[in-house]
Amino acid sequence: MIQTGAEIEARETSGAVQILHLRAPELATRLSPGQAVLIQTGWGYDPYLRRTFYPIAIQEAGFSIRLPLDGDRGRAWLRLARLGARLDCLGPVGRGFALPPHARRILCLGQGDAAWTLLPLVRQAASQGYAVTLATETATRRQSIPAAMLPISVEYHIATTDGSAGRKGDLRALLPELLPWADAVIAAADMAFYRQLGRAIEEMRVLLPKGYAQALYQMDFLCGAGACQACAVDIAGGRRRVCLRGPVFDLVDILR
Amino acid sequence: MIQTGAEIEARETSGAVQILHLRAPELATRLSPGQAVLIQTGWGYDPYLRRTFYPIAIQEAGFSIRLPLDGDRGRAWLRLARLGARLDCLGPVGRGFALPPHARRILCLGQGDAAWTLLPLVRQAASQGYAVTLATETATRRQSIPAAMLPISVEYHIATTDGSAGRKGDLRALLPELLPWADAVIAAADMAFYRQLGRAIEEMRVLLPKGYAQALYQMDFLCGAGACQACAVDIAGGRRRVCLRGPVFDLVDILR
Amino acid sequence: MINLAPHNKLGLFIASPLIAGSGAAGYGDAWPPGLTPEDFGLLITSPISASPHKGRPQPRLAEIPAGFLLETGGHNPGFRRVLASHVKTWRRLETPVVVSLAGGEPGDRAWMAAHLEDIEDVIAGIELPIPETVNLSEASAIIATVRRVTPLPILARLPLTRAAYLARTCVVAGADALIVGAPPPAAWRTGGDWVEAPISGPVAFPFTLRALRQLQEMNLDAPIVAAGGVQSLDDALLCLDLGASAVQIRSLVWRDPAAAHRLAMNIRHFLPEKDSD
Amino acid sequence: MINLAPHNKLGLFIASPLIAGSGAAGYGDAWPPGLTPEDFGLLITSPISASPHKGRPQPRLAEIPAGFLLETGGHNPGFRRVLASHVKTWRRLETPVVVSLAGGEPGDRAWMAAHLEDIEDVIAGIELPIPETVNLSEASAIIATVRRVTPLPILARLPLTRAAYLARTCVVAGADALIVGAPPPAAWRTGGDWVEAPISGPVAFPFTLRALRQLQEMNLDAPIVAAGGVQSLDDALLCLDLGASAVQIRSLVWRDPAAAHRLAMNIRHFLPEKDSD
Ligand SMILES: Cc1cc2nc3c(=O)[nH]c(=O)nc-3n(C[C@H](O)[C@H](O)[C@H](O)COP(=O)(O)OP(=O)(O)OC[C@H]3O[C@@H](n4cnc5c(N)ncnc54)[C@H](O)[C@@H]3O)c2cc1C
Ligand SMILES: Cc1cc2nc3c(=O)[nH]c(=O)nc-3n(C[C@H](O)[C@H](O)[C@H](O)COP(=O)(O)OP(=O)(O)OC[C@H]3O[C@@H](n4cnc5c(N)ncnc54)[C@H](O)[C@@H]3O)c2cc1C
Ligand SMILES: Cc1cc2nc3c(=O)[nH]c(=O)nc-3n(C[C@H](O)[C@H](O)[C@H](O)COP(=O)(O)O)c2cc1C
Ligand SMILES: Cc1cc2nc3c(=O)[nH]c(=O)nc-3n(C[C@H](O)[C@H](O)[C@H](O)COP(=O)(O)O)c2cc1C
Ligand code: FES
Ligand code: FES
Repeated sequence: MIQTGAEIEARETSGAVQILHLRAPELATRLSPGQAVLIQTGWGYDPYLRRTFYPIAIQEAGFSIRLPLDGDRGRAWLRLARLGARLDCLGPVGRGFALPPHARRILCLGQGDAAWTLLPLVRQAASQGYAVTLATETATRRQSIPAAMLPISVEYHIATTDGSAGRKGDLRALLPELLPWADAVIAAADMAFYRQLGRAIEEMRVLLPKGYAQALYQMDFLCGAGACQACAVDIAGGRRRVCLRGPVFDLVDILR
Repeated sequence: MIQTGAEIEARETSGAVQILHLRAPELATRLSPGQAVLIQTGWGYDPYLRRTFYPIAIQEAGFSIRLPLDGDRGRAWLRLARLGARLDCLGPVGRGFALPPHARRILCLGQGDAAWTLLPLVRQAASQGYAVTLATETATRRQSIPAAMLPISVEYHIATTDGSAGRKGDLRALLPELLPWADAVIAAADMAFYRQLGRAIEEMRVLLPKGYAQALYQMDFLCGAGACQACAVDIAGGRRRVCLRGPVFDLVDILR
Repeated sequence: MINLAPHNKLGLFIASPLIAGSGAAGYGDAWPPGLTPEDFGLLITSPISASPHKGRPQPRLAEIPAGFLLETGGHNPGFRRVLASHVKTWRRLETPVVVSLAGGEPGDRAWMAAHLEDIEDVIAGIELPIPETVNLSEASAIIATVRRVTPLPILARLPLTRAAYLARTCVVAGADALIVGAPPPAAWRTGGDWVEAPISGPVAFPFTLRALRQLQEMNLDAPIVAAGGVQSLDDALLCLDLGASAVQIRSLVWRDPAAAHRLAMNIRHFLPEKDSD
Repeated sequence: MINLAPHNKLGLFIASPLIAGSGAAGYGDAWPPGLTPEDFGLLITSPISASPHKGRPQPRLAEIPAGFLLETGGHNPGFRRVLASHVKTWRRLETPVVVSLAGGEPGDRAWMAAHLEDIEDVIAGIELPIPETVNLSEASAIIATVRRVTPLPILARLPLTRAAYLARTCVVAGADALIVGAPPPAAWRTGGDWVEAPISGPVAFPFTLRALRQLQEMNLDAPIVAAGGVQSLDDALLCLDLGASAVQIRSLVWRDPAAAHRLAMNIRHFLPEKDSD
């Protein structure tokens, strides 16, 4: 983890959502998909806590973060920050996704806004020659990742709650079709889905082995360094600091 | 007093000093020279207190404020605010200068940054046909009011502490020359100067009558409405709320 | 109507759960623009002492992170002059007025409370600020001595960090309602001088929440007024949710009268049912 | 060198007046980027209890205006495991380590203090957090029971709002230095849940200043460590100016390690002369 400045190089707006492209070469070279970056917002002392971001793109000299419109005054400050402004970043926090060396077919499962955190991993896997399938579930078409943002080789399945794109319903419905194909699973969703996923894998493969599925336990960090204990949750057989052990865990550890 | 929005229409930068021109027709029509406007800064709750400004220009549909560079985070926010942004204003606060009806020759005396607060009065007096002399004292030439900002009919004397413009020294040195001419005095300075001014007037005219000199007691306000008692000072024979009785007082009241 | 003194024969009925806290509008004579007495269910005066106090010289105000300190040093014209100047105004107001009685010499508060008898028709109640460092018997004595001399409803304003500790004693001693309360004191340097006063502004709200939660668990048989740092409708509703019958504002009145007025308009839709009659 | 325990035979000598407050770097094993033990004159561990504590489940963190609340619920691996895991590290550090002993069953702290004897060469002292609501005899007892079993310097951490009230009693009971101190507790709602904890961050600093001013007037014969909300060199110097011998940081270490490092570099130039030797 380092503390470094990141310059706002470009801002993309799509509806109420902003994507900021940040230049931070030192940080970018250290950053893996699934790791977090803690960004200071505001001038002065309010808000005091850094905002936690899971980058949606990682390049050689920078990374990108996504800012949906919400009531948070820290993110509101970022939405208004000028191009060229330097943001104070702490990162990378924790352990990210690790592409399983012996797998060839990777199934990525993303739910809601968390789906976007899979993008760097999807791109990395595709560029390294893995066969990648991405399946996402969002409330409506608007929240879903545009196909154009994906490498051409990626197979893409969409489910939307309102049926405005892809299959109407949730991710679960896609599992019977996709799981048998995959020899590794990468997920970014909520606990309820992780439990369903665990069960579905057990049904299909009799048991859920370690190393088969990785899942992002998304949360906000204070120090990101293991000191403050703010991020301790019951996971991996104990009350663990997510900033040290996670935020990416083996699905087996998340479920027990 | 009203609470109203003021739009940042233009920004002038001169060295480290900014001047903001604000559009606020409702407030502008109520505003007299010497009165204050309380402006909310920042988003959210920090800083919490409004910043107090004594406008340096008042037009039909707006007014202007001056922002020297300092460490204050409220004013820093204003320096960075975008054109078109709407500022939340409370004002006018208190009583301003009143051009004495029976006087013809008005001497305006300004010290340091406070000198700028005399500008609206100087312009008003000149436009109403008074003979106006403005004398200011600043540390260096940079802080002094450019002659080009004054109506052409105004006689302008400068003193600077470092001698970089006008007479080297302080305002006091100009008094023997200017006071005999004036039949009314308007001042914006510190207490030490007000005491000197009182003495100088007494020397010249035997006594300091009520109605001869007005002086600005410059301070920051919280409510500006007489409720909070934050602005009480020993003045005019008692401990008075400056936002109700001032900020412009008869010099007699300031000195006793 | 909400009754803030249900066990008092006189009762203290307020038409809105929003209260203009001590000093928010001076003695009812200093209204920031856009605000009127009708915005509030109750108006509490600045604290009054038996004899006049000049208060402290400048500086009185210091800004702290997310708030400020205001140390007036008890500046007030004294009991007789306040009544002489303001009773007429209070009589005309539709909004009930509560008089805040500051401490001083022993017996001062009782003396003032007794003299309020003459204008009992004008005054809806008495606020007694309980100092930061009293013990239980001192708190009890402050209330009991006033209780003895007046039938008027008594609102005890408790220090927030010690509200749970002092609350039951104050109710037993005769307080009809509890104002929860006074934020903890702090200090800040401004220029070369120091200002020392209870924290004001948003910075106070987390202390108010903690005290309300503590009192909620105590099931006191007295209405509670939430005070300290309330800035928005959300803040106010959270207080009502935590068992407060009314909510008091002051900093907001001074800093943003328009926001205070909006709050006054909106909160009327959320009268807590359990306390209305 | 500053001696934080001038009346103790062992003394507690620190080379910089900047202290890493309880938990700032865990047990000396969790250093935010760019910070090392050398940045600090002293390192205080997270509070340790006699038996392990899981602490509280999520949420533990809530943001408040200009600060935050962190409620870990006393999460720690327990006395034996902390020593087993970390004594080796402490032995290697150039920076002295003070062990913070949390409460628990009566006798727990004395038991732990007594067991620190075996590693007296590794430990520079003991921090005893004094709870928010103790009375004088309870405060006295907390310190005296530990004083009885160990010669190690004792640093008593006092609640800020009651520091002046408790200070002399703690010194008389055997505290070598006073940490001033623990900010007052408050509450905030996050999601549907509540977090209740002492305020942290800049919001705490005005309370620290008030307590320091109160203690300055008391002329206690014990060094004072300022703690609570310190964010900058200016803040730290103001504390030293008010009589503190050292300054403790924690929130700053977590939020902005680079600023903490700058503070560490700059403060060395301002060693208070009266306490050096
Ligand atoms: C100049 C001065 C400054 C002071 N400054 C402060 C200050 O800053 N902060 C401060 O807090 N005090 C301060 N005090 C002390 C304060 O005034 C009281 O002395 C203190 O609160 C004692 O209260 P008490 O006598 O009612 O406690 P007691 O009633 O005597 O309490 C004694 C015991 O009763 C028990 N007890 C008390 N209340 C309860 C309860 N609610 N539930 C169960 N058991 C209970 C406790 O176990 C306690 O140990 C100061 C006093 C003075 C004179
Ligand atoms: C469950 C519980 C919750 C509590 N919560 C709180 C709380 O939130 N906040 C809180 O403050 N207390 C709280 N208390 C009370 C606290 O624990 C003590 O009871 C209280 O501080 C009494 O202190 P004491 O007995 O030392 O006071 P005493 O020593 O008994 O004080 C009695 C008298 O001595 C005098 N005195 C005391 N100190 C001084 C001094 N420094 N200078 C001059 N005269 C002095 C005072 O005049 C006072 O009236 C709580 C107690 C319990 C049991
Ligand atoms: C210096 C000072 C003096 C105060 N005096 C009183 C008082 O005597 N009575 C009272 O009810 N409240 C008093 N208050 C509290 C306010 O009246 C108000 O109810 C409370 O601060 C509400 O919080 P807010 O200002 O954040 O809205 C005082 C506050 C300060 C800062
Ligand atoms: C939940 C919580 C627990 C704390 N426990 C201790 C403690 O046991 N001992 C201690 O000295 N300080 C403790 N502190 C205070 C910090 O260690 C630190 O010294 C102090 O908060 C300094 O203020 P800062 O965090 O604003 O820098 C605690 C603070 C919080 C919020
Ligand atoms: S965020 Fe501080 S320990 Fe994990
Ligand atoms: S600023 Fe509030 S009374 Fe003058």
